Order: sequence, then structure tokens, then C-alpha cells
Amino acid sequence: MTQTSAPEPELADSDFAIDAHQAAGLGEAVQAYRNRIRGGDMGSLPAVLGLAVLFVVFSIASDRFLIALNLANLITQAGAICVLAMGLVPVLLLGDIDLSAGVAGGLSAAITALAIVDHDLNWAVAVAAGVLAGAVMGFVIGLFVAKLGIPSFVVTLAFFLGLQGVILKMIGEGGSVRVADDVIRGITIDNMSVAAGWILAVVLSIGYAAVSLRRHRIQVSRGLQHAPLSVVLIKIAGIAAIAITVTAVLNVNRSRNPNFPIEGIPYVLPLVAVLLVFWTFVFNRTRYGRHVYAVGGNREAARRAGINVDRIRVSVFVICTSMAAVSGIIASSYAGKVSASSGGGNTLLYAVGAAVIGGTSLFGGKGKPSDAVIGGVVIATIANGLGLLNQASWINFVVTGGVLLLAAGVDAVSRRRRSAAGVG
Amino acid sequence: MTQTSAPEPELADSDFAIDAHQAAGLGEAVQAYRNRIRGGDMGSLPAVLGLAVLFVVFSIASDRFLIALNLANLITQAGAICVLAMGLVPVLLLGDIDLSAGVAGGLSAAITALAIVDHDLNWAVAVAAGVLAGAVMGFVIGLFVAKLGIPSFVVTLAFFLGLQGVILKMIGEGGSVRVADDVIRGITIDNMSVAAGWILAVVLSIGYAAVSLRRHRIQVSRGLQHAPLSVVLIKIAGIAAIAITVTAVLNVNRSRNPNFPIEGIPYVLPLVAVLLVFWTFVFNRTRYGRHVYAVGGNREAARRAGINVDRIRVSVFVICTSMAAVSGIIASSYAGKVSASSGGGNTLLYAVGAAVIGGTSLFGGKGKPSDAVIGGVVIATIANGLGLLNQASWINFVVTGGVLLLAAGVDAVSRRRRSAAGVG
Amino acid sequence: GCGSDSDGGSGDSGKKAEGKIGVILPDTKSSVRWESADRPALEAAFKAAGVDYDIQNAEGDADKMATIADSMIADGVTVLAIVNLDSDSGASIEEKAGKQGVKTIDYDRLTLGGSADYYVSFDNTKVGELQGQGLDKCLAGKDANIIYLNGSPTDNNATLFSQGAHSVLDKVSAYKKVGEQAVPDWDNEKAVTIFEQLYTKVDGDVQGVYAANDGLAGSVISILQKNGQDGKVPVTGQDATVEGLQNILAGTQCMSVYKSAKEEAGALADAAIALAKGEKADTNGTTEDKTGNRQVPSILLTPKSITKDNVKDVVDDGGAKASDICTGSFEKLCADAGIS
Amino acid sequence: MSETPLLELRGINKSFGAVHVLHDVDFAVWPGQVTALVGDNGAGKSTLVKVVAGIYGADSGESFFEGRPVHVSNPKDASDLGIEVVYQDLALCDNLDIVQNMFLGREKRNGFILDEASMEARARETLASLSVRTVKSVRQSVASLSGGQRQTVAIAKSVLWNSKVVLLDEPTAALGVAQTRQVLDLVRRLADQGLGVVLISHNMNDVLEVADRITALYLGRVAADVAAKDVTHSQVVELITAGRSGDLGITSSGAIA
Amino acid sequence: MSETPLLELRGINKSFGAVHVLHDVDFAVWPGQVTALVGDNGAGKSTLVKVVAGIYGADSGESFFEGRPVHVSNPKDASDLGIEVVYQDLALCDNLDIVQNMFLGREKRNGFILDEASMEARARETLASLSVRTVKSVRQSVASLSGGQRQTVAIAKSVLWNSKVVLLDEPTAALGVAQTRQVLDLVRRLADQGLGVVLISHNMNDVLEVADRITALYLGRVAADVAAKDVTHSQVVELITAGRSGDLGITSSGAIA
Ligand SMILES: Nc1ncnc2c1ncn2[C@@H]1O[C@H](COP(=O)(O)OP(=O)(O)OP(=O)(O)O)[C@@H](O)[C@H]1O
Ligand SMILES: Nc1ncnc2c1ncn2[C@@H]1O[C@H](COP(=O)(O)OP(=O)(O)OP(=O)(O)O)[C@@H](O)[C@H]1O
Ligand SMILES: [Mg+2]
Ligand SMILES: [Mg+2]
Repeated sequence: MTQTSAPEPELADSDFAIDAHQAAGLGEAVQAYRNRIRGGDMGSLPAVLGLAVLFVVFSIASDRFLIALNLANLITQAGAICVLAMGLVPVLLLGDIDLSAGVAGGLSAAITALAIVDHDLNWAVAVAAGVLAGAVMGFVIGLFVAKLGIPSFVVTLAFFLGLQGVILKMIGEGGSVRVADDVIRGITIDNMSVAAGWILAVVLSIGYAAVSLRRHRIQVSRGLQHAPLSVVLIKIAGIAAIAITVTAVLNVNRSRNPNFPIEGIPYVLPLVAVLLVFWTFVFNRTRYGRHVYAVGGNREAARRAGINVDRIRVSVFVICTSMAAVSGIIASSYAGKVSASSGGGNTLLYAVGAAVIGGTSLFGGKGKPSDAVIGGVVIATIANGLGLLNQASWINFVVTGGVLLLAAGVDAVSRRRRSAAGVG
Repeated sequence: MTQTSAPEPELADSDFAIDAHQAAGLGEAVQAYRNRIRGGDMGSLPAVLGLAVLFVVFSIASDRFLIALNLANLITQAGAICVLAMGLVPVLLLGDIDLSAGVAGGLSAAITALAIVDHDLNWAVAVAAGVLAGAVMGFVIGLFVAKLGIPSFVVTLAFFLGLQGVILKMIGEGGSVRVADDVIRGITIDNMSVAAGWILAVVLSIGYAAVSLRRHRIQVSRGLQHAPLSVVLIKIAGIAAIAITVTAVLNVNRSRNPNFPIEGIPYVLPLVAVLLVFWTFVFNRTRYGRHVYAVGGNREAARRAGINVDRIRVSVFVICTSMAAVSGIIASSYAGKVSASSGGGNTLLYAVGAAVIGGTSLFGGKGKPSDAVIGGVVIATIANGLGLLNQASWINFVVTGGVLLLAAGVDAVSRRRRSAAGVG
Repeated sequence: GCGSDSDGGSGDSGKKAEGKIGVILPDTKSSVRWESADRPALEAAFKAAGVDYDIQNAEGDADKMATIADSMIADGVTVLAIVNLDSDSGASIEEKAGKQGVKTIDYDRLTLGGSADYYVSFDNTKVGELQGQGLDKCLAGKDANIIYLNGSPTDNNATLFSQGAHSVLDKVSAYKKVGEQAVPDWDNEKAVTIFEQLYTKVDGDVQGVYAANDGLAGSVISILQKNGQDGKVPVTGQDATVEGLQNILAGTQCMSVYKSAKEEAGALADAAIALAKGEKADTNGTTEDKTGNRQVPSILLTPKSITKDNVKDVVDDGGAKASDICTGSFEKLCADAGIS
Repeated sequence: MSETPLLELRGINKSFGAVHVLHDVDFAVWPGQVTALVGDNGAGKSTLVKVVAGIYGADSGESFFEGRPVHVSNPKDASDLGIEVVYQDLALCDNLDIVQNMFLGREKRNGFILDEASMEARARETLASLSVRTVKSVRQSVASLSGGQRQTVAIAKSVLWNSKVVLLDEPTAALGVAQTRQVLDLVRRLADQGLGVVLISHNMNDVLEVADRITALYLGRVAADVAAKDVTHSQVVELITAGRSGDLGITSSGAIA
Repeated sequence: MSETPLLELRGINKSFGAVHVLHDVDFAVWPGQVTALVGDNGAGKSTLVKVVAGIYGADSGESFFEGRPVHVSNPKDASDLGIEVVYQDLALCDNLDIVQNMFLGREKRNGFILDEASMEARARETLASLSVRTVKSVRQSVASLSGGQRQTVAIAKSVLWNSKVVLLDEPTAALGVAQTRQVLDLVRRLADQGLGVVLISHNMNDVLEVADRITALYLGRVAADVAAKDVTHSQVVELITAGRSGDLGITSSGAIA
């Protein structure tokens, strides 16, 4: 095209109009955030909004809902589904699904429980065995999906059925295995000491502050895109405030029985928090996580970029069923046992629903561990709130469905502008 | 680019190298088919292959499997899942899912049964009421999905739960409703008369022959792409042979009780066949069907082509739940009642599994009603064959999972060349 | 049906030689008994009598039960015993079987409107009554707030159990119902949350819990334990499972109901073998089928209430193995209860 | 030049979140003329086309069609007005074949039944006239086509209909020498039939060959709207890369946002 | 010209089902030279590139890299050999931003942690050198980029690495005037550094400007492989459209299948 008649255009060495320009202060940052929201980039705001609506509705419907005892209940009740949903996120990121995750979790929990009851193993060894078993199941599923190319829906439907058979065989039809270990039981029925709770809250706040300030310093020094310092400080303050409030509420004695004080943070909370931080780190800050997003976004592009797509696909199933194992163990801790139906029924649908409500796409490429946690809390809140209302079972079904739709609807409606803005 | 120095290239008025060239005879057609297979365009061959493997395995495992009585059983047992899976196909074609279809079918069947029992309505009116109720549910689901933009997984999960509540309310806790109508009961427990069966077989064969010959004639006369006449004739002969063999087998008395002859084609077979032909026609030969494929293939492209995407999305849910209603009624005919758990449990997962095994993609754009029927027969065959083998239930679970994997594996492995050939 | 002979061939199987007996068990989820107790007991009885048999499980799926029935009939059984998943689906199976000259027996659950030749069972309403009486005894008539945790809302038996319990407990004015929920699919995990929330709702002011079976009881006990109330609040159960018996020994569960599967299976085997031989079975009464408007000849068995004192009876009857119950910390409790 | 433009946009603004892509854009398409829309990468050409087509809604501004104010809120509205578009991101349904794609949304029917025979024949004619030599069959799925073949299908699709305005967003980008020739001839032919044609291209030779008017966009602003015969190759390139050329172009360069 | 080609293919055949796309293709890339691969739409250029890159396996034929026989069965093998490719269908991950796409598969790390800072800085430099003026931020998701911006990202991605052979499949198709200039200069610069560069383009002016050798494909066959200085513009066009020009080109035209 360009004949020599065209004037040689000068080089535009650094012409990234906005990129070069950082929001200078708080005011501008707020403006930028509002622009982002208007542009449809909502982050996890809508799911949080949906959750807030649920909280308001249930607080009005029952005066027991917002008491410390019930909030502690909610935390323990949400534990298993949050972990399961978090495990599903990488699978969903690839556009796959794992229908067997719930049952795999049940089987892993059964293995852990039996290792303790029948083989007198130490809890740590037993848990390791359970999680390892989960990982192996995921590995096999992954091989079928990635190497043979059978759609994950069918492979995991087959495992969903097959693993139920294995559980039945292991613990007898209609049978159950007792969770006979205090540490495992303790995950959901015991609490951290008050002092430990405070230490945790402080460590968390300081840790977060240190990490984000360091990051900000590097970004500034290297002239990269960054948020203004005031925004960073506000975020730190927010996190610290939440950590301290939650700790303060949970560190008060919430027992109704004067002879049996219950206070402190339930162990399951730091467990879920650690998993959340870990996976957030893996998916945001490591090469592996980046590759998972890439494969989910455009498998062919990822392959052309030299990523071993099969290995990534196998790995997400391994992560999923390992997390499912942890989830199953938490569920068994809460119920005090593993039964033949553990992890069956609608467990998995609820967990996928949690991830989706949180903002994960079933078509792959979009989602993060925190989505799953928020969505898991939404689902657990529905059961928790309804439980306080003591209605007939048909009403419970109808209301659960309705509330789920409400929570997802708040999300969907607030996200709609995104498509109006032409993205996604 | 083209300076005047370039010679004016001549027009290539009709240069469709292969297009212009029709396979001249049978030999070439066979070669072309083999090329297509090599190129990965397998059609429904793999699913049929998987089914054949299942038949062989079960025939070896049980001498009761291939007898006429059991084949008739298989047909009635497959009826409900085939219809449900067929209804799911358009939803899956759009890349959506309807988790509530099973329960919606249960609710529709309950409405039909109650209309007869409580309101003494005629069976036709009652069925119409049930199907209409199904359509309304689908319409509402479709509105949530298309207009509010809530992911179909969440909407239909909510309906899955909510509709269970409605059924529970309608027929009471622990309750069930009897199917008190002979016509509806007759769908699965009665058979066509021997004469009617033969007439059906003949009409079907002649009808198919007429339609395909007419199409062939038009194609030839207008110089369009077409298969050679010999291939058309072979296909006609094949269809006729199948129709006549099936009729012959089913028209023999298959009762083990000399005083109670059972012979003829179970009514459910022509019912499923009519639905299959109808939907195949709609999806292959009408504008609506074309638009469904387009929206499933590339929603944005469809929108740019002026297709009302929202209307299409709503419509597929209406089709899905209407078909689910028919499926629910068939299931209630078979079980003789509708209970509070009808259509719940894993019904839906099996139906989606059927569609996927048949070759429907969960990502949209690919699939057809006949896929669903073949897949449905695969699933029903597993249950039927296992039923004859009489194993402990844990073994049944494991074997069901394993066989499902096997059937899907045959499919996947034989389709693999497609990707080796660079398509899809 | 169309073109079929409705007078069937029933009745004239007469004094023919022995046939084959088919038994369809209902599920694997609602209770441990079907596969671990009934199946072996039935197999033993049939083997002893030297008859051909076929025992299958419908996995809680009525369609599947119909499928199994079809294939058993195809396979030539002459006597078919079913534990229906609900009356209507059961009736449809019996109707089909009857048309083909196959004798039917209702096992454990009566098929209302059915056509079974015999009914062999424990009385489910009676089970509920026993649970009510057991809880009443543990509460000893003191004022008590009671939470009811029923079985699956889609399971008719759960409804009967609950009715039985209410018929006893509602009469005692000291008892007050402060919460009642049905647990979908008898799901033990869901039961924990459901109970924890009912418990929270009433501020833990609960003195007794009706749980429909041992599995649900275990779920309740998990929450009581979390709140330091285990052993202080009596909980009922049913089925005398290992879990339930252990909890009874530990004092965290007040009672369970034992329905000797051996006994029931034995009764079924007797009736079925008699039918297969073309003879009549010994009955001890009739049960009214209001829907079908007929009296069904019945063999009715009595369930047994199990408390700490008679856990041993279950073990002796073979309802549970001592080696399963007396593991770990339960070893000593077993010894105390005289179980070995 | 007739009195009223076929299509006219006035004061169009469009932002994506914080990014302001079109600033007060005025744009007109005249009957019987080829209007070239030129501009650097990211200048906003495709965005403008999509606003015209109803894919995006404008944040502000007015549209007129044949002098009447219109509101185009979706692609259907646009095609009902007689506006056809070939998009840069072609938007074909990969699961459909060539014929099905070409007639998508406007299938021919016999009663209820799709008239595949007519569609197939018509598609074959149109493609042949665009010098497509290597497509093996019009029943091939578009997923298996080469880049240029896909583009040809998209172009063929837009000229099948009796439309009044045709917008072509870089239609020849992937085309070979012969095919480009055909498309340029087609563009000219359409204009000569009285249609309003908009051609977006980065190839200035092509633009200067077929265009009657040239509208240059620079960073989302209209830098110039001139008759093609009044400007030289190098002037157009300057307008594109710098936003101005001599006395043409944006005077107060304004803030870039 | 050095003695052995950097990359050499001999007798490559490739079919998709019944469609025979490449017939006994011989192709060589020499160090320090720009080899232009030209051909009509659907001639098989992109298919040949994808065979080289390991996206498709050839049905028959041999490959040599620096004289050694090699078997490239996937894109990773190709990039391990030092072969970089810009594909015509760009294949970017729409859910990732520009920086993430540019470093995909070869992320920089500090220990286990991604070194976002270095990657961002490096990406900004490279893009600026390609005259990308309108991209607002290198942290923008590629889904929101214009056609030309996307193409620039894909090109920038391929020149970040120390490779020996670079294949560019119609890299300038969507680019503006200035950007095209930059890319052509880049192509020349890469060859001058001793790399083997393959350029596919339908723009004969560009081809004749930068290419040292020209390989013309006609319906999947090599019609000619000549030094660029030995042919004229019109000869190349003839080779492309008719498969022969004077004594150059395919002699026995062979069956088209
Ligand atoms: N959905 C979107 N979200 C955010 N920014 C967008 C979006 N679409 C386009 N842009 C930005 O708007 C600007 C104009 O894009 P447009 O596609 O209209 O350019 P163009 O003139 O067609 O360029 P090209 O010649 O490369 O095709 C670009 O800077 C692009 O990054
Ligand atoms: N996956 C496939 N299945 C079937 N045919 C294919 C497939 N990929 C390409 N083809 C056919 O192979 C031929 C060559 O395609 P290719 O993409 O290599 O052409 P090209 O020379 O790059 O053309 P363009 O200049 O249009 O990009 C075309 O006729 C095309 O239709
Ligand atoms: Mg553009
Ligand atoms: Mg190409």
C-alpha cells in the first residue's frame, strides 16, 4: 500500500494516553471506579449486593438471624460448600464441569474416617490419605477428559455414579462411619481461643498491609499502572476493620447455656481463609494460574502459545477433587459421620450454583476463588435463614428456589450494563 | 494494492471444483463416505457403535437380554428419557441447560393426573393442561434467562428446587397420585394391534421413500449437490428393513403366560417416533430451526443477522419443558402414578448425559433430536441390562458408571480423528 | 388393555412344581437393613428351602422398580415380593404381574389399591408409636420442648412414623412442639443444618428430640455435642443401626426401634415358598386396604423398642454385629452392657 | 450530489467505560457515492460502523435516514431500513455452512419449509461472481474456510439483498489480488446503482481509486470530510496519522481522553 | 545465501477429509532472507504455515531444521526450535489483557511469582516501537481492542523472543499506514539480523519491497520459487492467479482435487 509518496510518519514512542496517567488522588480514583462500574466491570460487587439483600430479608424475618450464635453457625455451615465451590472454580474456568466432586468428597471423607476408625491412624495421616485419594480420582477423571476427549459432563456423571457404588461398598448400604477424631471434629465444633483469634486478626491485617504497600511501592518506582496510595490505605483499613469486627463478635461468649461457654473463631474459618488466600495466590500470581485462565479463554490460542493444554486440564480435576476431599472432611466433621449418601444428592449442583452466583462463567475463562466463597455463603445463608423460619417443607423448597433466583437476579441485573457497554 | 500494471484476472464464473462434481455411482459414494469418516465427520455412527457394544456385552452376560419381551421392555423403559433428552436438545444447542426439566415434567404429570382424578377431565384435556403447564414454566424460565440475563444454570437450579416444592404442595408429603386413565396408562402398558403395527411399518417405509426420492429428483433437476440414486435407494431399503424387522419381532406373542398373550408394538414407540420426526423436521427444514443453530453457533453473528435472539432463547425453554411434560406423562404412565419425587433425583443428569452421549455439545451449536434418542436408548439399555444381571446395588452403581464411560469412550475415541483433521 | 384378556391366568398355577421367587427391595438410602439384613436373611431362607430366587434393589427409584419387575417376570418368576416405594407404583407392578399369572406379596409396606395375595410387615404407625413412647419414657413426663425431625417429605413411611409419634406425644400436655421439619431425602448432612437452625431458633431451649431414624438422630447428636448438650437431651431413632446402638450405649440417644429383619424375612420366605408350591401361607390377621376396599391377608410382626438395657437383644438376633459396635471407645460400654 | 444524504449522523459520542472513543462525530452517506472512512488503527472507524448498524447504542447524537430522524437500536432495525454491513470481525456462524450463513435471518421458504434449492443456487452464483475459485463446495462449513474465503462469504452475504446503504469495514483486508479487484468493482457498481456505499480501508490506493468522498477520523474525531478528487495520497495519509494536513484537519488539537 | 536453509520442507501433503489442500509442497527458509509466500485465497498458505508450526500434522513429507530432520508435532516443539509464528486467525485469549497475552506461555517470574512489573514495562516498549498510538493501557483486555490493535499485539508477541525463524501470516492486513510501515521495517530488520523471515501478504508492493525470495502457491502446489529481483509485479500476479507466467510456473496443470 504505502507508496513512497507517503510521508514517513514519526515514531510514537510512548503514547499510551491513559496508561501513562495514574489517578492522582482519592477523588479521581473514586471517579475512575464509578467509570469502571458504569462500564460494567463490577467485580464481585453484585454477588456481595445479593448477599446483603439476603441478610436484610432474613434479619427482618427472624430476630435470631443476626445474633453471634447464628453467625457462627453460618460460618460452619458454609465451610464445606465454600471449599467445594472453590475447588470447582478451576474446572469451570476451563469450561468443564465435575459432577462427581461431591461424591468424590464423600468417598475421601469415608476413607479418612475409616483410616481412623479401622486402622487407628493419626488424624493427619488419615486426612492426607483422604486428600490423596481425592487427587487420584481427579487424576483419573482428568485423563479421561483430556486424553480420551470424552466430554467432562459424561465422564463425571459416570464417576458420580461409580463412586457412589464404591462408598456403598466401603461403608455398607445405608451405613455410616463415625468421625472418631477430636481434631477433625474440632474443625467445625471447636473454636480458637480468644487470644489466638486476636493474634490471627492482627497478623492478617498487618500481613495484608505489608503486601499491598510493598506492591504499591514497586509499581510507583517502576512507573507501572497503580492505584493512588489513598485507595491502597483505605483498602487496608477496610480489611483490618472486617477482621477485627468479625473477631470481636465471635470472641464473645455466644452460648445460651451458662455452664457451657462457646466463644472464639470456629476453626473452619481460618481453614477456609487459608485455602482462599492460597488459591487466589495461585490463580493470580503464578504461571500455572495464568495458564489455566488462558486455556479457559481460548484453548487453541493457549496451545499455540506452547502451553501443555492436556496437563492443565488434568491438573484442574486433581485440584477439584482434592478440594472436594477437604470439603467432604469438613462436612463429615460437621455431621460427626460419613454416610453412604454423603456428597450425593444435590450437593454438587449447589456448589456449582455457588460458583456461578459468585460470578464464575460455565463457559470458561472467567471466575475466581473468592467468587466461590461469596456464592457459597449465599447458598449457606439461604439454608440457614430458612432453618430459623421453620416452615413446611414445600415452602422451604419454593423459598430456596425463589431466593436463589433473587440473589442471582441482583447480580445479573447489575451486570447488565456490561453488555450495554459492548463488552462480553 | 493492484496497480494498473497487474493483468486483469479473468472471472472464474463457476469454479467449485468438487461442488460441481457429484459422486457418480455407488462406488464413489462409498469412497466419499469413507473420506468423510476419515475426515472426522462421523455423524451418529459412534453413538450407534457404543450402543452396539452394549448390546453385545449384555447379550453375552444374560440370555434374557435379546428376547422379544425384553426388547419391548427396553422400548417402554427408554420412552421417557428419550423424550426428555429430545426436549433438552434445543436448550443445549444454545449452550444453555435446563436442570429443572425433569421436575417440570413431574409437575406437569401431576397436573395431568390430578386433572383426571380430581376433576374428572378427559385424558386429552388433562394432557393438554399438563403440557400447557410445562410450556408456561419454560416461558417463565426463558424470560429470566433471556431478559434478565441470569445464567440458565442458576435459573433452572432455582426452578428445580421451587417446582419440587410445588409438587410437594400439590400432592402432599409422602403422597402420590394414581394415573387413573386407561389411555395414558396404555401408552406404556398396551400395544398396537398386530395389523396396525404392520400398517404403520408400511406407511413409514413408503413415506420415507416418497420424501427422499422427491428430494433427490429436485436436487438433480436443479443441479444441486446430491447423493447418487443408488445411495438413496439403499437408505430407503435400510429404513424399510428396520421398520419391518422391529414390527415382526414385536408382533410375535412375547408373553410367558399362555393365557395372556402380549403382542404388538408398544404405543410409546410410535409416540417417540412421531416426536422425533417432528423435531427433526423443525430443526432441519424450518427457519426457526436454522435460527436456533445460528444462535447456538455464534450469538453475536445471529443478532447481527437480525435474528431476535431473546425470542429464540425463550422458545427453546418452552420446547424443553413442554417435551418434559410429555416425558413426565410417559413416566407416570409407566409407573402408574406420580409421586412427590417424580422427575427429581438424577433424572435430568441422565437425560443430559443421553443427549451428550448422542453427540450433542454442551457448548451449543451442535446436536440433533436423533442424538438424544440414541443416547436415551443407551442409558435405558444400561439400566435394562443391569436389571437382568441382578447384582448388589453397589455393583450396579459401579457398572452403570463404567458402562456409561465405555459408551461415551467409544464415541470419543472414534471422533478423535476429527481434531486430528483440524476441525472443531 | 387393548386386545388383552383380563381374566389372566391367576389361580390356576394350582399344584404345579416349585417356581422362582423374585424380591424387589426399595432402596439403599433410607435404611441400612435392606441390603445388610433382609437380603442375607432371605437368601439363607430360600437356599434352605431349595427354591430358585432373584433379589434386587430399586435404589429408591419407582421407575427402576417397574423395570426390575418387568425383567423378573420376563425371567419367569412365579412369586413376586415387593417393598413398594409408594402405593401407586406398587399397585401398577402388581397389576401387571397379576395379569401374567404371577403371585404377589407386599413386603414391609402395604400397597394401597394393590392386588397382593399377602402382606408381610411390621406396622409403620406402630413404629412411630414406639418412638413416641420411648421419648416419653426418657423425658419421664417432665415439661419439655420437643423438636421433630421427620424423614423425607416424599416418603410416605416418614409420614406414618411421624403420625405414630404424634399420636403418643401430643396427648401429653407437658410436651410442647417447638419445631418440626422434614429432611429431604433423609439426607443426614442437611439434617445437621436443619436441626442446628431449629435449635438456634429456640435458643437451645429443647428437652427432647424426635428423630425419625438413627441416621437423623446422629445428625442431631452432632449439634447437641457442639453445644455441650449431648446426653442431656433425649433423642429417638429407628432401625437399630450400628451408629444408633453406639449412641444408645454412649447415652447420647435414648432409644431406637428394632424391626428384626431376620424375623420379617423369615416370614416373607415362608409365605413366598408356600405360594411357590401352590399352597396357602399361615397368616395372623388381615389389614384393611381402604383404597382398594379389601382385606389383605397379613402376617404382621411386632417391632421392638431398644434402649440401653436391651441393646444386646439386637446383637443376639443378628441385627448388628458386636464387632462393628464395640470398636474403640465403645469397647468398654459394650462390656458394661454385656455385649461381646 | 442529491440534496439529502441517505444516512446522516450528527454529534455522535460513544464511550466504553472510561474510554471516550467517538467525539461529536458527524458523518454522512450520499446516494450514488462511495464514501471512504479512513483513520489510523483504533481511530474509531469500526465503532462508528457498529453505531450505525445498531450493535452499539450511541451515548449522544442523532441519526437521520433519508432525512427522517431514526432510532436504530438493534441490527434488525438497521436492516429493515435497508442498511447492510460487512463487519471487520466477520461474525459468521462456524457451525453452519456457506449457504446457511449467507441467508441467515432471511432464509427463502416454500411455505414453512426452507427452500434450500434456491438458496444454494443463488449462493453459488454470488460467490462465483466474487472470484472465489478455491471453495470446494457451498455446503462446506465456514469453520473450514481460509481467511479470504470467509471474508468473501461475508461480503457475498451483504450484497444479496436490495439495500440502500452498504457499509464495508475493511472488506478487502484478507483478499487476494483478483478478489480485491472484484470487490472494488462491486463497490463502484453498487454506487453507480444509486446506493450509498461506505468503504473502510487502510489501502490508500484503493480508497483513492473508488471513493467519491473521504471522511478521515483521528483519535475519534472527524479530521476532515472532503471530496476525494480534492486531496492527494499524501494529504490523506497526513490526515490519518497526524489529524491535519495543511489547512485541512483538526485545528485545536483538543485533549486526548 | 548460506549453504543450508534454516528450515526446509520437502514433499508436504495435507488433506482435510476429501479436500487435498497441499500437494507435494517444497518450501525453504534461508537465514538472513525474507521469503514471501504468496498465493490466491485458499491456495494453502495458512495451512502450510500451520504445518510448519505443528498445529496440523502433515500427511506426508519431511521437515529439516538447520539441516537436521525434525518432527514438529505441536506448537511447543516449534517454539523450542526457535520458530515464531503470527497466525492469520490471531488466536489471542480474549479474557486476558495485552501484557498477559504477549507473554503467554513464557511468563517472566521472580521465583514462583509472576514478575508483572518487568512484563508490563517490556510490553509497553515493544508496542510503542510498533506505532501503536491509540491503545489506552497495556492492561486493557484484548477483547476490547480494534482489529489493527489486536494484530499489533499478535505481532509484538512474536518478536519478543530470540527466535531463528519468524513466520508472519498476513501481518499487515488490518494495519494502518504507519503501523504497516513499522512492520515492514521490522521484517527487514529481523532478516538483516540473520533470522529467516517468512512473510505472507496479498499486497504485491509490500512483497516486492521487502522480499528476497518469492514462493508462489497455486491451488496447493508450488508454482514458483524465485528470487524477488528476478520477477516483476505482473509476473507475480500471474503466478498467483493462473499458476504460471511465461516459462515460470506449473507446466502440466494436473487435476484439481
Ligand atoms: N468494547 C470496547 N471496550 C473498550 N474499548 C473499546 C471497545 N471497543 C473498542 N474500543 C476502543 O475504541 C477504539 C476504537 O476502536 P475501533 O475498533 O473503532 O477502531 P478502528 O478505527 O476500527 O481501528 P482498526 O483500523 O484497527 O480496525 C480503540 O482504541 C479500541 O481499543
Ligand atoms: N479445517 C479445514 N477443513 C477443510 N478444509 C480446510 C480446512 N482448513 C482449510 N481448508 C481449505 O484449505 C484451503 C486452503 O486454506 P488456507 O487457509 O491455507 O488458505 P490461504 O492460502 O491461507 O488463503 P487466504 O489467503 O484466504 O488466507 C481452502 O480451500 C480451505 O477451504
Ligand atoms: Mg476497525
Ligand atoms: Mg490464510
